[in-house]
Amino acid sequence: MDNINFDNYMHLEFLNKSENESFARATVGAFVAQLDPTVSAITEIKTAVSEAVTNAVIYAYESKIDYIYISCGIVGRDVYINVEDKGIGIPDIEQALEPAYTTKPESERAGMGFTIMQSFMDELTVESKTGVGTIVKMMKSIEE
Amino acid sequence: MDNINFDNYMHLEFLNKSENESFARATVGAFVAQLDPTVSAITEIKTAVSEAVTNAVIYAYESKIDYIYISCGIVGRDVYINVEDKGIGIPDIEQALEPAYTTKPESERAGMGFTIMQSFMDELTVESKTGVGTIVKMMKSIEE
Amino acid sequence: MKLVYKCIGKNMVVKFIGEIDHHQSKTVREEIDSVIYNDNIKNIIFDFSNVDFMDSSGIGMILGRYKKVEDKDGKIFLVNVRGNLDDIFKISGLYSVAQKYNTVSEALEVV
Amino acid sequence: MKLVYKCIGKNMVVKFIGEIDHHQSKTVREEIDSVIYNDNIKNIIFDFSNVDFMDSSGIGMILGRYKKVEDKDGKIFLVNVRGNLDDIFKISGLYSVAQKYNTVSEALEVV
Ligand SMILES: Nc1ncnc2c1ncn2[C@@H]1O[C@H](COP(=O)(O)OP(=O)(O)O)[C@@H](O)[C@H]1O
Ligand SMILES: Nc1ncnc2c1ncn2[C@@H]1O[C@H](COP(=O)(O)OP(=O)(O)O)[C@@H](O)[C@H]1O
Repeated sequence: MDNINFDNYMHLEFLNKSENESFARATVGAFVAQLDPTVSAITEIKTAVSEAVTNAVIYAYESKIDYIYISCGIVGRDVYINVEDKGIGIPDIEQALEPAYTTKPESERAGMGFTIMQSFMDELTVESKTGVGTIVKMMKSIEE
Repeated sequence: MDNINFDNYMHLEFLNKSENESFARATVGAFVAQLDPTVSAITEIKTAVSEAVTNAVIYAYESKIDYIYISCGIVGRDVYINVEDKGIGIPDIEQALEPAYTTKPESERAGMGFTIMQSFMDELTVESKTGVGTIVKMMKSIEE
Repeated sequence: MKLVYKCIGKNMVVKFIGEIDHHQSKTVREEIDSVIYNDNIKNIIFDFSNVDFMDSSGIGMILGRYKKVEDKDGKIFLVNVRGNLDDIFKISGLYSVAQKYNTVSEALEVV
Repeated sequence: MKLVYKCIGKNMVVKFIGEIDHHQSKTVREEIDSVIYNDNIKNIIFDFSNVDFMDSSGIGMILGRYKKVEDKDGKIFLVNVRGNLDDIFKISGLYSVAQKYNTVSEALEVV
């Protein structure tokens, strides 16, 4: 994330442990709080971050311990959030974005992660390369 | 911070803006919460982090916009926290650690930052080099 | 996250306290499933009044329990569903297999 | 962080609501100082009952106000000081220039 034009910016790295899912969304929530958003807007952002981070925890590194990266930049009232891993990548992004598509139904995944990210954020882009990793880029404008 | 032996680990980078002081201590607080510490222990850690981060905001970069770095590792019930900047450094660390010593009395600094960090944490080490930067290393053991 | 439940005949009322995410849902589902099995539960009423946060892991968890009771014509009821949770249930189409009621007692009247 | 105050003669009662840190203390001290100046305040009672967090920036802020009223023999009172704040006040030696009372009314009795 090119941070040169942001009013404020933070970057977070943490291990891909499931107990860090709540930590990650709380951190983004605390950072975004400076815009004094509604509880509903904060909850939507935390939910979207939770979805992206949970995917990185579950899918990116299989059983390997490795890092997940979050960048968050604020410009005006726009919040840009990238959730990144250097894991196995997504072979077919279009298919992954489809509602109810999941590769882990046996772990009770609903396949709704990307659908929720798209509903709760204003913009979503997924960049991924097999064997290299995945970046989920999201943007949400916070109302005055 | 060598993270190879930690049970859990996170690293945070953010701009040296005073509005990030509350964000930084909240983030460390949220990370340490996984050990289920007492409210009092969490408050002591958040206070120590706030002192170190505030110093980096005020002293490290003068009026330049730049980054502050926090690393936090947990091993067993020990919490290791490093607060780092690549700023002007501290010429005389021993003097800086003295209670009531401050180079900015005109900004109503009380010179009690390091004293409070020392009181609230179990260990404190300061590494600093003029023109290179400062690392404040702290450790606190969380009671069961 | 904690889980409080009571069984009334073949009906189980499950109240979540805290955050429902991927990390938490693992233990939650094991706890519920052992009750479904041991008490031969048919209908489940999920009470969300004390849920501070939920993401799509909650959807998977609810659908998983639905599959456990589906064979015996069991039903899933969702009560005290507030704003953001209601959005997630709508987006994920959960209301096609589970019914929303305002309170636990309203749900217990129709089971 | 918000600040609520009332003046009773030459005494100012200042209640903080929220977190007192370096970022917040800048605006707080300007607000208090303008009241000290305009209402010719002598004694200040700081009420900490609604302070969620404070670090040493709070010490600097209190000492700064002490210096404003010191010349006219003014005093600083600290009320509703809970655990962690009490530790910070002790460590920093603040009680040598400011007095601790349990409540605002107790402090008002001695001013
Ligand atoms: N970070 C990632 N790395 C690798 N694969 C991923 C990643 N994120 C998502 N995927 C793939 O995309 C699919 C759809 O994701 P999603 O819509 O969030 O549903 P779910 O998380 O319930 O599986 C996943 O099942 C997985 O195969
Ligand atoms: N990160 C830093 N970079 C440069 N100088 C620092 C840094 N941290 C502390 N100092 C120096 O050490 C002194 C003492 O710090 P401290 O005990 O925290 O008191 P205070 O913050 O009130 O000045 C400061 O006044 C400053 O000169």
